[in-house]
Amino acid sequence: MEPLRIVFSGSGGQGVITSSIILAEAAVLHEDLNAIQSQSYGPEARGGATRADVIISDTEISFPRVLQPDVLICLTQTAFTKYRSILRPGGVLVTDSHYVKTHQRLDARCYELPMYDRVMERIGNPVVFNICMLGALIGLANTVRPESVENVLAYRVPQDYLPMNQEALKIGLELGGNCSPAYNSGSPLKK
Amino acid sequence: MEPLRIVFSGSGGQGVITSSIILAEAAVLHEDLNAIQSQSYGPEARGGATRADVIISDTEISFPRVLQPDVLICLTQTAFTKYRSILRPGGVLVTDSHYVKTHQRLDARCYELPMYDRVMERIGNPVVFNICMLGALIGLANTVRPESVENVLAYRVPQDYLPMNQEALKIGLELGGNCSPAYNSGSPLKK
Amino acid sequence: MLEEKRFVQGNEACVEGALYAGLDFFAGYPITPSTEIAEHLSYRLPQRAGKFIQMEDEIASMSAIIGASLTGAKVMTATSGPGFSLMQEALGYAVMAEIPCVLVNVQRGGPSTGLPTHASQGDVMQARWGTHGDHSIIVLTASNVQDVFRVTVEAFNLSETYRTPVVLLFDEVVGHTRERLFLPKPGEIPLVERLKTNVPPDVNYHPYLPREDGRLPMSDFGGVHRYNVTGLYHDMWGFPSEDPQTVHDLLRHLVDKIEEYTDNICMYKEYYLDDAECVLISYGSPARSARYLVESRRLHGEALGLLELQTLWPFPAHVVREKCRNASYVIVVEMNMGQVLKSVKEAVDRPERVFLANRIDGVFITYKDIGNTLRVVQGKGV
Amino acid sequence: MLEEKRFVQGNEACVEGALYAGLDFFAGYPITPSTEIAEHLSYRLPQRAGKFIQMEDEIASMSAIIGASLTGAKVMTATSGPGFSLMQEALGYAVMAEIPCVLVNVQRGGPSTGLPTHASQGDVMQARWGTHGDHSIIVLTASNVQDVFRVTVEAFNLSETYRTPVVLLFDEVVGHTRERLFLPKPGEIPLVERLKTNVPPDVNYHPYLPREDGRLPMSDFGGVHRYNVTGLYHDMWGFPSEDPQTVHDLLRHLVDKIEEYTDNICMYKEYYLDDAECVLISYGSPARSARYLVESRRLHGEALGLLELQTLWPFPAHVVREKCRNASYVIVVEMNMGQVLKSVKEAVDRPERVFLANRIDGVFITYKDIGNTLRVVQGKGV
Amino acid sequence: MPISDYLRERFLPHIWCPGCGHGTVLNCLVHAVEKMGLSKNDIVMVSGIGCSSRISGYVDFHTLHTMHGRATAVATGVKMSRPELTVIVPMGDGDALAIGGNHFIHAARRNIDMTALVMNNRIYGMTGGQHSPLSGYGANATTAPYRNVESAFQIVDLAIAAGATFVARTTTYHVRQLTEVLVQAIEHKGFSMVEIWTQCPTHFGRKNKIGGAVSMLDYYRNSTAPVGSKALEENPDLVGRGIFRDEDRPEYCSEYETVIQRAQKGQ
Amino acid sequence: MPISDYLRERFLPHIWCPGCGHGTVLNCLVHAVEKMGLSKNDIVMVSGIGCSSRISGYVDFHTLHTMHGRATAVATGVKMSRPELTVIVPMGDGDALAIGGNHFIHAARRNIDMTALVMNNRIYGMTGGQHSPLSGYGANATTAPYRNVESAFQIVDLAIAAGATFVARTTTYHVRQLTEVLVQAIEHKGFSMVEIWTQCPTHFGRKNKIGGAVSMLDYYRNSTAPVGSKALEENPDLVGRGIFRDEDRPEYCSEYETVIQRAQKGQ
Amino acid sequence: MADKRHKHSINRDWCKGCGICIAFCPRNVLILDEEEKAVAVRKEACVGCRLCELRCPDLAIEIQTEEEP
Amino acid sequence: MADKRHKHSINRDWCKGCGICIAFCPRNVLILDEEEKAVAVRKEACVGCRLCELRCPDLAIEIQTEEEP
Ligand SMILES: Cc1ncc(C[n+]2csc(CCOP(=O)(O)OP(=O)(O)O)c2C)c(N)n1
Ligand SMILES: Cc1ncc(C[n+]2csc(CCOP(=O)(O)OP(=O)(O)O)c2C)c(N)n1
Ligand code: SF4
Ligand code: SF4
Ligand code: SF4
Ligand code: SF4
Repeated sequence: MEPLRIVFSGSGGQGVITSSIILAEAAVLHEDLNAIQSQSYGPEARGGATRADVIISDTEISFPRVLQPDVLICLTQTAFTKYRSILRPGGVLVTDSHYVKTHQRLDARCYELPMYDRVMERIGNPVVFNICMLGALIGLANTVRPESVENVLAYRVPQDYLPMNQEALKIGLELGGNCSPAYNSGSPLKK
Repeated sequence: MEPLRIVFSGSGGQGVITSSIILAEAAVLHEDLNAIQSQSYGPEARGGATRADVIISDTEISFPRVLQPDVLICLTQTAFTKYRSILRPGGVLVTDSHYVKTHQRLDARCYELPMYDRVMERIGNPVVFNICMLGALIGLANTVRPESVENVLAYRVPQDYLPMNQEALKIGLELGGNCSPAYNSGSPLKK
Repeated sequence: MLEEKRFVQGNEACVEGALYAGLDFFAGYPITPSTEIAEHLSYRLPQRAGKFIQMEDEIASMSAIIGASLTGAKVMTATSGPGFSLMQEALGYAVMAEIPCVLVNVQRGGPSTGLPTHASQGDVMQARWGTHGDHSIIVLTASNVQDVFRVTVEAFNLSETYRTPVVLLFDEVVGHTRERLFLPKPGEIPLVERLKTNVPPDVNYHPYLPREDGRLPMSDFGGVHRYNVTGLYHDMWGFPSEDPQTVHDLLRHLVDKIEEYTDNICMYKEYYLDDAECVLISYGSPARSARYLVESRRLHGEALGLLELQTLWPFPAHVVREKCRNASYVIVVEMNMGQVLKSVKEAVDRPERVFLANRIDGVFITYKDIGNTLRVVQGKGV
Repeated sequence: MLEEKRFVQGNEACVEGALYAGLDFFAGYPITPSTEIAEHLSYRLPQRAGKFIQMEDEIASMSAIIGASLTGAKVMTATSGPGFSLMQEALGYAVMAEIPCVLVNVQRGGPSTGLPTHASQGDVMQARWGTHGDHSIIVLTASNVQDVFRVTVEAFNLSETYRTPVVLLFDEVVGHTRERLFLPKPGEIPLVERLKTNVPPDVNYHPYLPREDGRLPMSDFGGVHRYNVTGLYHDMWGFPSEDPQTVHDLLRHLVDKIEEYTDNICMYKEYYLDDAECVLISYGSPARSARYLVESRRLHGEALGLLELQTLWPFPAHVVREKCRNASYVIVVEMNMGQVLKSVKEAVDRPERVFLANRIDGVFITYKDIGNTLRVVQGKGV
Repeated sequence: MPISDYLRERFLPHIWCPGCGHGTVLNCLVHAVEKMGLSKNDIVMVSGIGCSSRISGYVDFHTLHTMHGRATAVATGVKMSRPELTVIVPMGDGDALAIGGNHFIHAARRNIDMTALVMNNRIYGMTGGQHSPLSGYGANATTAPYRNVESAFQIVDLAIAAGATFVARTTTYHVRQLTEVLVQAIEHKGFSMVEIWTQCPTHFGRKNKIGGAVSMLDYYRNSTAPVGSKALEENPDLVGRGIFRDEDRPEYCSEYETVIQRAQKGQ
Repeated sequence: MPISDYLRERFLPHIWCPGCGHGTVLNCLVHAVEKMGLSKNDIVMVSGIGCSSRISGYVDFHTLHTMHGRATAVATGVKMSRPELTVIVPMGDGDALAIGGNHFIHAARRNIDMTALVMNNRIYGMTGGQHSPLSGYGANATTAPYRNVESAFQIVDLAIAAGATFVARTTTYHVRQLTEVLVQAIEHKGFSMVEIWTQCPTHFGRKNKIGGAVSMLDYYRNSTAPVGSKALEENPDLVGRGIFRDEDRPEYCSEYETVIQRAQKGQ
Repeated sequence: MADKRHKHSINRDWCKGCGICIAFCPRNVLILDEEEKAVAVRKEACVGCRLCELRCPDLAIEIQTEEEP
Repeated sequence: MADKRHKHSINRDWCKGCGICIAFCPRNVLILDEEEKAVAVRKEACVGCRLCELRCPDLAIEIQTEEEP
């Protein structure tokens, strides 16, 4: 497997960092993959746009950061404006249609998914928005198996929140699984 | 003038350090001489034997310490035992007959002067013992003029103590001036 | 499965390494980017009846671990730049009184408050010279989560072996990056326990009389031997002394007991050095960028190699000289203005062939940055 | 007569030098062997409406002079080993915020409490590297009372010129020895006053925008320009910034503003160097023993010479290289384990010809000690 | 002058989290200064390190953002060097009383003329929620995962015992009282200390299940009562708000003037 | 055991000046320990730096002569690591309250079980007579040549405000009371503090024209009175001797045991 | 009171939507809009106590009070 | 009381002649000799209060009390 480089971006409260950790942990602990995760810290992480990098690979990972992501996820307009340019040509862009308007076209497969809206209408609680996004990602790109993420959720999420999270993951998987890019000027990712 | 190297030694309370400073200051401020003074510090200075080094010269003084004094002054037995050995062969040893018993002979001109006793009988206050010793030294060796020391005393000593100090200096000068060594196995110093 | 595999930050790996090594007592004060070490230990230590305390500041933290160590505990504190500066006086005390302890400094951008959340390696020289007076000290570092665990265990072993403070000098990237950690089984990595005196209760025990090999068997406070410990120069009883011979011998002992064992203390890794024309020398997270560069260039047949230092002090000069002997140029890769560069230049035969690839703007140095320097060094410009 | 001639200790000469330079504010905490500086200033400063305060510790002392300096005052603190270690964090703040101030460290035996009343020069490397993070700093020293006065005045001039803390690194012998001091008339030694901005009240003043020559005109707190000062990396307004370019430029500025002016900062004295086969390099009180040896050997026609350094940092490498070019051997004379020796070896063309004459037992090094080393170096044994 | 004239709008919005009480302190402080009609050139603000200490960046005074815990010591240098300036020293509870405790009690002992604001959120905000000497017994924090077993300082008592001559306490809910007390504290000649309860919803609120900013302010309202009020007497669980000490004692800088006089006569 | 068994006679006579009160404190301390019949192996003495702190060299306990001002912090590490040991922490007034003030108040706040002895000679003895935070207004010192303008800490009040649970004061004249109070302070579970007035004839006595050791002891006798005594009530110039606070509050190390229990249940 | 009008100028760039002004407004003048910014919807009810102005942690509210003509 | 005898053993190497024991002895038992060391000259007057033992800053005095035969 080629190393898969993902950048999650959004705003402080949206739980992007948590979802990046869950994904990488799923890969390392529940599949025989290697993964590395890092994130932005400090004041700029507080206001502005938070960013988390994840690399998943079946070999050792020396360089820990993502310079050109294969997959870029933007959950706010600020994040989109700040990071769009780093996406690898022909890579995958995932945005939330509620928060982000992607005006001009990019050289990429762009998915504008109604993740936030779907979560609000089907669950009504924004805290699991990030898990829905994770589901969508898994649906789109071959990262890890859904079960692996469910495993992580099982011990990371407080019992009473678990169903809500599993539901959100499912919604995401649907969104990601059976969706076609808003437009596609990029090269296919799934091999 | 050859640099004159003097070591004052005694116990904490005796004012050896003060007298060493007065001598050096007299040389520097009231005669056109150069002088340097240093002393022992710290715990060992507290108990045990205090030591002060003075070098008087009419040229620049680079090395600040005295390794082999031309003149060694010992005001306690401890000081005598500790420092006797460093006296330059043929140098001058000045001891106080009340405090120090110099048993075996040294290769030096040795003066055992009744400074303490004389001060007690003529003045009755031990605080000026060190000034008397200074007088004796000036009487013996050509260091500085008595007036120079008097000058220093004039601004260093509180008014009401001044007469007492001048008296002590006089006593010392007498003792030092018209005395002959207890024994003399050393070379003459006065030139 | 969770038993031996973990997905953790470097700071947590440091915690696991310390616990593996037998950490009993931790005192610290929060500071970015080292805080996670204190946070995890406040949770993990009491689980095994160990003690965690958050002190009023870093001076108190360093002081507290000194006290605890003398009772026989394995101790550690963790901090970053400003806190490390504040610990310098007490660090010197631990050197003088020969108290085993481990200090972690997860470096951030300095000087002063600097760049609290950014990557830097600006404290290398301070770790060696930060406290007043001549002395020697052991400083280790690592570039990934697994190695952080490993050198942390080693830090405790060395501090017990040589009765000296050992500094773990990590950086923000290593401390905060999450990756896979395999937890070795108990016993898998040998642990050095404190060397205790076998002098019987009523016989005179000389706490500061070194053995032939420079080691000093200890007796715990609270035990059968009562003695004095001081930061003043002291005799074999631990009682203050100003005797010149005693002073001379003690200072020589403090330095020689470490410098003479540089070989035993020296840890490093190497990649493709055998035939390397260009040797990269790096440590900490920048070594990852260097390694990435070396491996990708090797694919195109360029003879690059990497020497990754894990022991920074005492500086392994002989190893560096050896590995660089046949190199036509050497590039030191670090995130400061060339602090290890100095030592490398001192060590090698042809200092004029040594160059620096660095960043000082708080941004993690990439393989591209190193590649750019390499191009310049090769005379190809940017 | 008392007017221009004095008989004083080195510590008092430092006080007189500071007052001559225009000292307004001193904050300190007593510690042997620097205490006389505080004691004399507590007496002398208020006589001229200057301010003296004894703070609760050295950290507070260093902090207080930073605050006072920003109001436009010329400031100083004085300490020794342990206190100097405690000041390292605040020293770094003064470096980062570019605050003119003078720190005196009258060295004593270290590490730790060490030998409070004895001679040592063990803090040379600490003075350069004691605080965390990359930085540069100016460190001066002197060997006699007259020079102590002189370099103290110079310390204030340099701290104002380069807007940086300047460290005066004296030793116990120089600090405590009494000798003759000629007080120069006012104006005899030129004084550098603080460079003030001429930006008018209602125009934007950029406190941290360096001029071409790297200098930063200041505006006093309480004056017409209100701005921010911080120990974080900051922009031209003094407001915290994490922008990589801003960070890079600031750190380069902090280092270059000093390193690039090494020639202007470099002070030294030389004796008989023109034809010297053996060059002694020394500083502080040991330079007096070295000079005594040189002069007495010259009487017997031995071609010894002495280079006495007064600027220790930035290290005057070019001067050292020059002066040692024709020497068949070089002997560094210092009271530590060879801290300046390192820099000398880096500087000269043939490091293998550089030797060390030192003492580390708290006893003042004599011309005899140096003579013994010389004999060994000459292959004549002891 | 309009409030905005006391702010450095260039640097706003500030870095504090939504609902952080520190912003309210900033707000009331500028209102207080505006009320007093002080000239901005005569005010020096010296802060330490922490979220609270970032306050100095936003006010248009002479501002000095120093080191963690050292604000009062630096401020002592400023004040002693230029006694005519008004010195305000905002600090977090950790800044003032953990690492900075010693400088705090010594400034109080000297009764040097400055106003210390202890912005007490009972937690280390900047570093992400570790316990502080004010968290109190039973509190949760990232370094007290099994609940804190250290009892808290009584800041008011400590300041009084150390020698502070004006000592008060209030909260970010009681904004009128806060503004009023700030005016009096700044006007007081000598060392004045105001303990201000200020919410950290992000860390203290969340970890201790008090909820967000709004419910934390509710808590401030319900758990305090004015000094001397009947409510306070009757209900031991309530904490007093108001002024606990306001007395005259020779101020350090004025005292130092007498030193200068003696010294100059001495000549 | 004879008193001499508690001393390291090898290192005596001690370095203190003739008539220094510190020797009397040492004397009463060993008498107190002898009275209590404690085993020497169970006692750890942690001191800082100063003449006073040299006391640790002369007692035959586990002794730790640390850094200036850090004794209580180091002692905290010792005690927390081995709670069963008896920890005694002698400090000078400068050591405890100038540079060491912060560690002092925090140890008191935690109520960690140790006995702090503040050997108050109102001066820095070791460094030669500079003023300390206890010198008090008007005192002479080498760094207060025009008389000190700083007022002194009230150690007793400060210790109480900070949280100490046993607080007492006495002098080296009142050796029976001193010995008795030391016994109680050491027996107390929690942070106990004894302020001991101890004469420094060499510096404080000389500079302040009080005369030698004997007249300084006379002064101690005449200027103090037992707490609760009529004399004390009637004469405001007298200073109280005796116990000012003796109460029970959860001790830090015992509290930490509950943390360990919670943590281990947690698994 | 009714003879005064109060203008709420709310700086939307500074407002972080903490809800404090809303929760403690004695007359429920303010609400959060869908962008989570405070807006004064019941201006007429405002009594000009300025508590929202003083409490706002982001200094985002200013109340201008003008006399009725 | 008179039926007890009290022996003063005074360590002359430790005594620094500060005079405290002498000044505060209720029965003026002690004096300083010409070497400035304390000696008990009026042993018989000693009531064995041991105050000199406890006050001595140099721990130089020990009082042994034995019953009269
Ligand atoms: C010497 C030093 N130690 C530690 C830190 C890390 N640090 C920064 S702010 C802070 C405490 C913040 O808490 P507080 O003072 O209560 O202010 P708040 O952030 O809660 O407003 C700490 C420990 C530092 N910057 N410097
Ligand atoms: C960090 C540090 N600062 C200063 C000193 C110097 N110093 C040693 S003891 C002392 C104070 C002594 O006074 P005190 O604590 O009251 O004890 P005393 O000597 O009077 O018994 C000082 C300032 C030091 N050793 N370490
Ligand atoms: S972390 Fe807490 S204190 Fe800091 S800004 Fe956020 S709410 Fe305020
Ligand atoms: S200087 Fe003072 S405190 Fe120190 S030993 Fe002498 S009398 Fe005692
Ligand atoms: S209080 Fe201020 S920040 Fe909060 S919602 Fe109202 S206007 Fe916005
Ligand atoms: S009290 Fe002790 S030291 Fe003083 S004179 Fe008496 S025996 Fe000697």
